[in-house]
Amino acid sequence: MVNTADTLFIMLSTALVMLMTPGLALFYGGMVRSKNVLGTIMQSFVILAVISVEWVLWGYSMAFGPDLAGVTGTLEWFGLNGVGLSPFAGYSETLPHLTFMIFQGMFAVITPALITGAFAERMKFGTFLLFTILWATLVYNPICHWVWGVGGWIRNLGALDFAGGTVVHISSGASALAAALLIGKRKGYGTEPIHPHNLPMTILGAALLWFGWFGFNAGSALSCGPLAVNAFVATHVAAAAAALTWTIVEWIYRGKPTTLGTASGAVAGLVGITPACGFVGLTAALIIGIVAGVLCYFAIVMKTKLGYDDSLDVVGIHGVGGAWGALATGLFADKAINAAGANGLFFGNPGQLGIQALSVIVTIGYAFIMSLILLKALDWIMGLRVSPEDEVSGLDLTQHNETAYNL
Amino acid sequence: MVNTADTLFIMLSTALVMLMTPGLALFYGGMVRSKNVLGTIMQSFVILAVISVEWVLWGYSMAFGPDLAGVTGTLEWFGLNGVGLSPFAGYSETLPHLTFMIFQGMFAVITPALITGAFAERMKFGTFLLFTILWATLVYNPICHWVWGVGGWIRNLGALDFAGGTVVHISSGASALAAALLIGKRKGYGTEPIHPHNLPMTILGAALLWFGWFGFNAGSALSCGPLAVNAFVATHVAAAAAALTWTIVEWIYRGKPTTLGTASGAVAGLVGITPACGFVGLTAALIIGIVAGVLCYFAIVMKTKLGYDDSLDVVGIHGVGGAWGALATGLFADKAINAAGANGLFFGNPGQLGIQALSVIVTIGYAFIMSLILLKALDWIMGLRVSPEDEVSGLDLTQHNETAYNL
Amino acid sequence: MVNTADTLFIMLSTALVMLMTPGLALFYGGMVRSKNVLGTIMQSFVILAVISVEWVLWGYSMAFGPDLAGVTGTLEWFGLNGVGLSPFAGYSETLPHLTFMIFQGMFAVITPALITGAFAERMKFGTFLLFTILWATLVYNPICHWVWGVGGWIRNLGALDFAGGTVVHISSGASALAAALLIGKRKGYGTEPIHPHNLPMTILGAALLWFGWFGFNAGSALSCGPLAVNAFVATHVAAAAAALTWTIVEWIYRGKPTTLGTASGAVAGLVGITPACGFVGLTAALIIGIVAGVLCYFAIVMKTKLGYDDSLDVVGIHGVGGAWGALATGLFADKAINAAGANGLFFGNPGQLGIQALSVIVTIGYAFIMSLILLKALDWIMGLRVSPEDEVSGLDLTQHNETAYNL
Amino acid sequence: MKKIEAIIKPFKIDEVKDALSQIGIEGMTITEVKGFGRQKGHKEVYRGAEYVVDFVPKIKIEVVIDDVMVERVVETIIKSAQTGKIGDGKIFVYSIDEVTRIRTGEKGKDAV
Amino acid sequence: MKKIEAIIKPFKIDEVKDALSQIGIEGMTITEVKGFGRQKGHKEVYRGAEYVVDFVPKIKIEVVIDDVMVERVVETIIKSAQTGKIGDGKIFVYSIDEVTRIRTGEKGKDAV
Amino acid sequence: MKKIEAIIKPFKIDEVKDALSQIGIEGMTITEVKGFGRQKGHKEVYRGAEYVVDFVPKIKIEVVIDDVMVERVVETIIKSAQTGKIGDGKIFVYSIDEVTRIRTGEKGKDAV
Ligand SMILES: Nc1ncnc2c1ncn2[C@@H]1O[C@H](COP(=O)(O)OP(=O)(O)O)[C@@H](O)[C@H]1O
Ligand SMILES: Nc1ncnc2c1ncn2[C@@H]1O[C@H](COP(=O)(O)OP(=O)(O)O)[C@@H](O)[C@H]1O
Ligand SMILES: Nc1ncnc2c1ncn2[C@@H]1O[C@H](COP(=O)(O)OP(=O)(O)O)[C@@H](O)[C@H]1O
Repeated sequence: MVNTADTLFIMLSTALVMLMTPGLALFYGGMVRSKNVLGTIMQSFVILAVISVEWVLWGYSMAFGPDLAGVTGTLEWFGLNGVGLSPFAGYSETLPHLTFMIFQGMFAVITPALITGAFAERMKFGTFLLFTILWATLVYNPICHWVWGVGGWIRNLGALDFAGGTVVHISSGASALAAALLIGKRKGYGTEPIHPHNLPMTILGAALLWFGWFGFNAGSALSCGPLAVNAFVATHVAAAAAALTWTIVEWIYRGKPTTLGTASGAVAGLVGITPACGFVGLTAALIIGIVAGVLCYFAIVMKTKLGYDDSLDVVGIHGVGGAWGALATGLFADKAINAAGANGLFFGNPGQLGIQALSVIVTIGYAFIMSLILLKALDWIMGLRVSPEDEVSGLDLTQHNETAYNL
Repeated sequence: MVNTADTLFIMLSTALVMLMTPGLALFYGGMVRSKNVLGTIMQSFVILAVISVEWVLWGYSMAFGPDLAGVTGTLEWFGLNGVGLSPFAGYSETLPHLTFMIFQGMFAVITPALITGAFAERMKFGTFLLFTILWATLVYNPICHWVWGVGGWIRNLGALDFAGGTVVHISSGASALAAALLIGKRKGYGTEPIHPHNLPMTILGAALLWFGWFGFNAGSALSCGPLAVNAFVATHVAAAAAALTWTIVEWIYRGKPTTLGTASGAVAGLVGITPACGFVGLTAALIIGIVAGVLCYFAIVMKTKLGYDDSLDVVGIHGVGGAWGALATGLFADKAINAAGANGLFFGNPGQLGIQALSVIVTIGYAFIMSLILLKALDWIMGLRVSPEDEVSGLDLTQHNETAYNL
Repeated sequence: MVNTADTLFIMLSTALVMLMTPGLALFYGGMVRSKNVLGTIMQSFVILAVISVEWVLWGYSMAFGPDLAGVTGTLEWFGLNGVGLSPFAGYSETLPHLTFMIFQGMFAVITPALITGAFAERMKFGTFLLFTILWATLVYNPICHWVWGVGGWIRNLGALDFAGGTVVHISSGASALAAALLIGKRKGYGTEPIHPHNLPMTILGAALLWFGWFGFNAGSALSCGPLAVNAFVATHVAAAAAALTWTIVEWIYRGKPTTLGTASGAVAGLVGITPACGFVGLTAALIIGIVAGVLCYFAIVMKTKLGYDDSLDVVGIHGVGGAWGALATGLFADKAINAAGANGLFFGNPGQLGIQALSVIVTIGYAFIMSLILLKALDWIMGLRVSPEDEVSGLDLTQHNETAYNL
Repeated sequence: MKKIEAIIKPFKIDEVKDALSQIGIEGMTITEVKGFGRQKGHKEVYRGAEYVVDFVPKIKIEVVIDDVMVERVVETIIKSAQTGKIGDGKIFVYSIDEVTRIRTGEKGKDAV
Repeated sequence: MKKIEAIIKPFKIDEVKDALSQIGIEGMTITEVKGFGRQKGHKEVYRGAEYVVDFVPKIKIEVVIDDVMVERVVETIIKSAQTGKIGDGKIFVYSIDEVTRIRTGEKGKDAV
Repeated sequence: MKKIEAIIKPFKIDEVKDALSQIGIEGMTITEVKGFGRQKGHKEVYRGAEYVVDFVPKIKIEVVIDDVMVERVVETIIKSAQTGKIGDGKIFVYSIDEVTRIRTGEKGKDAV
C-alpha cells in the first residue's frame, strides 16, 4: 500500500538528486578554462534533458522492467506502459511505481554526466550527445538491471550496492578511463598551465552535490525509516571525514591545503559511502570516508604520473572511490544495520567480499570495453574530437556560438 | 483535520518555491550586461521582501479571502486576521490555513518578479517598486481570486489552472508586453551588441528554477497523494522534453545548439506544464513539453522581427508558454488523472477548451490593460525610465551605488 | 515512538541547514576581495568537515550528553556511544536519536563558521583551524549544553531560545568581537577602498541562507506540527520585513537602497527571529523583523565610527540581531503559541525578560572572554595573522596555493 | 609610421571603430583601461560605508598608420568619440621606428 | 610632450595617484597588466599538480605631461611606489608628437 | 633604448616568453587586449538573435631593451609567435627617452 510519508520522502529525494546534475555541471564547469565552461556545463545540462526522455521511453523498462535472462529488462514497459500510481512490489510496496521510476531516472541522468569530466574541453558536441544516448542504452541500463533489477544476475549473486557504487560510480569511472585513453590529451596538457577558471563555482557545485547526495543515499532506502536515517548520517560522516583527510594529506604532501582539495575530498567520501551507507554502521562510515580521502588523493597524484588526461579526475574519484566503497561494503556490512543485507568480512562472512569484488570487476570490464567500442565506432563515423583550432578557441564559441562571460 | 505529511509537503514545497525567486534573479541577472546585474537581481530580491509583507497584510485576503461578487476577496482577513493553524476547508482540509497562505505567498512573490525581465536594464528603482506593489494589489490579487479563490468567477466557470498557468505566467507575460511597449527599447538595442554577461549564472538560475518548480507544481496538489506524484513526474518530463526540442530546433535553425537555449527550453517546458500537470497524463506532458519548446523558441525569434524590446523574453516564454499550457489543459485534461478536474477536447469535452480560451483571453486582456494604465500613470507622475546617462552607466551604480564585480 | 513524518521533517531540515554553511561561504566570499575569496570560502567549508567529525566524536556528548553539574555534558556518548535509532526522550520522543544528533550537528558547524567573518582576509589557516576546534569544544559545546542540554543551567532557569539566538548568534557575535579586536584591522582598512569583489555571489549566499533557515527554525520544532508551521511563517515574515526596513532606512539615510543592504537586512531578520519563532505570533514576528532591520543597520554604521574592523559584520548582524531576538522573545513570547514556552513581558510576565537578559549577558560574557583567551594563547604560540606581505598577496595564494579566477 | 592612441568613453567604441573602418583603417587594438581626470568618479556604498571611486572605465584604442593618415584619423576619432561632456578623453600621437607583420615578416606600411 | 609609463605593484596605486595629484598632475590612465622579471612568480596547486606561474600582477600608469615636468614626475613615482623589494617596477619615458583633447579639440599642453 | 610591442595570439604567449628568455630577455610586461583586423571575428547567438563580434582576444607583449637587441628580439618573436594564419599580429618598435628602475633608481641599460 502506498505510504504517504515514503512517497513524500522519495519525491523530495528525487528533487535533491535532480539538483545534483546542475551541481555537477558547476563542479566541473569551474575546473575547466573559461573558454570551455559553457561547453562543460552544457554537457551535464543537456543530459538532464535527453536522458530523462530516454528513461521514460525505454531506459526504465530496460533497467527495471521484466527480466530477460538476468541480463536486461524487456521493452514491455516502453513509454512507461503499465508504470502507474500503484506500487510495484518488486521494488517497493509503499511507493507509487512512478515515484520509484522518477527517482531512479535521476540516477540514470547523473551517471553519464559524471563521465563528461574525462573528455572535458575537447569533445564534439554532436558525438558526445550520441555517445551519451548509446552509453545509457547499452551500458547503464544493463548494468543497472544486473545490480538492481528484479532478476538481475549480480543482484541474484547477493552483491550489495545501496545507492550506486557500481551502477553509478564504477560504471562511469571505468568508462571515463576508456574515454580519456581514446580521445587523448588536451592540447598543451603537461606543457602549458591548464588552471581551473572559477574555483568558487566548483565549490558551489560541490556543496550542491553534497546537499543532493542526502537524497541520493538516504532516499535509496526508499522508505523513511531507520535505514534512511543510518544512510543519511553515514553519508555526512563519510563526506566530512574524507574532506578532512584529503585536506590533511595534501597539507603534508604539498605543504598547503587547497580549497579544491577539500571539496574533492568531500566528493570522494560521498562516492565511497554510496554503496555502503545502508549496510554499515557509523564507525565503518568514518573509516570508509577516511580511506576514500587518502586513496582518491593518491589516485589523482598517480594519474599525473601515468600520463593520461582524465581531465577532471573521474577515474580517480568515481572509479577508485566507487570501487573502494563497493569492496568496503564487503568488509563492513552488518546485518544488525540492515537485516535485508548481508554480513561482510569483518562480521564473519568473507564470501561477501568475493561477491563484491566480482561485481566490481564485471562492472569495470563491461563498462570499459563497451565504452571503448562505442567511442571507437563514433570516432570512425563522425570524429570524437574538435579540430585543434576549435580546441584553441574553446568549446563555448565553436560548439555553441556563445561566450560565458562579458564582465 | 490537519495531516502531518501534507503539512510537511507544503512547508517544504513553500521553501522550494521561495528559492525560485532568487533563482529567477540569477537566471535574469546572468542575461543582462554586467553594469546592470545587481539592479536586475535586486528587483527580484526586493520583491521577495515587499510582496511577502504585502501578502500577509492585504494580499492574501484580497486573493483568497471571503468573496465579493466573484471579483475579489474582501479585506476581512487583513493582516492574516482569522488565518490560523486550523484548516480552511475551502482550500484544504488537511493543511493548516497558515501553511496554505504561505505557500500561496511564494506564488504572489514570483509573479511580479517574472515581469521585471521585460523592462530590465532601464527602469527607475523607485517607480519599479511602486509599480510592483500596485500591480500585486490591482492585478495579481484579483486574477488570483478569479481563478483560485472560493467564489472567483473564472473558477466558477470551471476553468482549470493547476499551478498557475493563467494566474502566474499569463498575467506576468501580458503585463510584460505592456511594460516593454511602454518603456521602449534599451539604448543601443538592435545597433550595439547587448550580450549576456554571465551565462553560467543564468544556468544556475535555471537549475534552481527547475528544482523549485517541483514544489510549485507538485505542491499545488496540496496533498502528498497520487496527484502530487503525477504533477511531479509530468513537470520533469515536460521540462526535459522542451529543453531537448528547443535545443534541436535551434541546432537546425541556427546551425548550433546553445546553452542558453537549452536552459530557456527547460523553463518554457516548466511554464507550459504548470497549468496542466495535475490534470493530464504523462504522454500529454511529453507533448506539452515538446510543443512548448518549439513554440516559445519561435515566439522569441518573432520578437526580434516585431521589434519591441522584451529584454529577457517574458512574453515569449511566460506569456506564450503559459497560454499554450492553459489551452493544452483544455485539450489533454483527463478525469482519469484528476476526478476533481474535467475532461478536455481529446477526452470528449470540447467545451473545456472554450473555457480555457476564455480564461486566457480575460487574463491577458485584464493584465495587459491594467499594466498599461498603471505604468502610464507612474510614467506621468515619476517617470519610468532612468536618464540616458544613467542607462549608459548602468543601474548598479546609478540606482544602488554599487558595483557587482571587482575581480 | 519514532514518527515517520517527524523523522522525515528533521532529515530534510538537516539537509537544509547543512546547505547554509556553503551558503554562508558564498555570502562571505562575495564580500571579500578577490584575492581572499577562496581563503574565506575554505574557512566555512573546512569547518563543515572538521566540526562534523568533532561533533560525532565528542561534541554531541559534551553538548547533549548526560549532564555534569549543569555546565557540560560528560563524554559518556563519545563517538556516539549509545546514540542510536531509538528516540532519546529528553530531546524528542518521536525522532531517532541519531536524527536529532545530526540536525544539531549542523548548528554546531555553522556557528564557528559565522565567526570567520570577523577576521576575514588576514588570519593564518592553521591557527584558524585550531582555534575553531578549541572554540567548538570550549565555547560552543558548553553554551549549547547550558541552554539546550537536559540539566543545563540556563535551560533550567527557563530561558527561551527556540532555534539558537544565544547558542548560535550571540555566541558567535561575541566571539567575533573578541577576534576583531585582537587581530586588528586589515592593512589599508579605512585608507584604501576594500570593496566586495562579487556581490551576486553574496546574494546567492543570502538566498541559500534564507532557504536553509526554514530548516533551521521550523526544524527546531523537532516535529512537524503547528509549532513548526508557526516558526516557518514567522521566519519568512521577519526576514522579509527586515530586508524591507533595512532597504528603506538605507535609502533614507544614504540616498539609495543597496542590494547588499537588502540581503543583509534579510539575514538580520532571520537572526532576530531565530530565538523567538516558536514562541511568538506573527504580528510579533513582523515587529521583530522590522526592528532587526533598523537596529542591525545602525549597529553597522556605528562600527565604522567605533573603528574596529569586524570585516563582515558578525557583531552587527549576529551579535546585535541575536541579542535583540533573545530579548524580544522575553517581550513577545506567548503561551497561546507555545504552551511549553512562557509568556513574555507583553503577556504579563516581566520576569521572562529578566531571564532572557541574563542568558544574553552570560553568553556574551563567556563567549567573549573565552575567545579572547583562546586567541591570545594561539597568537602567542603560533601567530594569528599572516605576514603583511601575505596579506597583500592574499590568502588564496599564500594559504592555499590557489587562484580563484582565471576568467 | 605613427601610432595614434586614443582614450575614449567605453560606449563610444563601436561608433569609433565604424568611423575608422570607413576611412580605410583596417586594423586596431583596444584595451580596457581606467582613467583619472577632470571627470568625477562615483560613490559606492557597502554596508553603510561610503567610498569614492576616482577611476572611471575607459577604452584605449591603438592604431598604427602611415604618417599621411594622422590628421584624418585624429579628426575621425574626435568626431566619433565626442559627446561634449567632460571625460571624452585624449588622443596621443607617437612616432614608431618600425612595424612588422608577424605572419609574413613584412615591414613598414605594408605591415598594417 | 612626454609620456611617462610606470609599471608598479598593484597595492601602491593609491599612494602613487595621490602623490601625483599633489604635484599637480590632473590626469592619468591605468591598466592592469602582468609582469615577468626578476621577481619570482608563485606556485599553484590543482588536484595534486603543481604549476609555476611566472607572471605577476602589476599596474601600468600612463601620464602625459609637459617636458618640464618629467623629472619631477619620475621622482614622485619612485618615491611613492618604492618598497625596496624586487619587483617594484620600471618607469619608461617616451616622446609624444601631439596631444589632443577629444572634447574640445585643444592641442598640446592645454590638452592634458 | 627601444620598446618592442608585439600583439600576438593568446595561446602563443608561453612559447614567446620562453623564446625571449632564451635570448637573455629578463623582463617583459603583458596585457590582455582585443584586436580588430583581417582576422574575422566570430558569431554569437543569444535567444535567437545573432551578433557578429569583430574583436578577437590578443595579448600585447612589451619589452624594453637596448638598441642592439632590437633585431634579435623582433626575429625571436616572429619565429615563436608565427602560425602562418591570418591574425598572427604585429610588432611595433618605439624609441624610449629614458628608463628607470623604481627599486634602485638606476637608469638606462642597467634598469632593465
Ligand atoms: N595627462 C594625462 N595622461 C594620460 N591620460 C590622461 C591624462 N589626462 C587625462 N587622461 C585620460 O583621459 C581621460 C579623460 O580626461 P578628463 O580630464 O576626465 O576629461 P577631458 O578629456 O574631457 O578633459 C581620463 O579619464 C584619463 O584616462
Ligand atoms: N625589459 C622590460 N620591459 C618591459 N617591462 C619590464 C622589463 N623588465 C621588467 N619589466 C616590468 O617590471 C616589473 C618588475 O621587474 P622585476 O625585474 O621583477 O623587478 P625590479 O623592477 O625590481 O628589477 C616586471 O614585472 C615587468 O612588468
Ligand atoms: N593598424 C593597426 N594598428 C594597431 N594594431 C593593429 C593594426 N592592424 C592590426 N593590428 C593588430 O594586429 C592583430 C592582427 O591583425 P590581422 O590584420 O588580423 O592579421 P595579420 O597580423 O595576420 O595581418 C589585430 O587583431 C590587431 O590587434
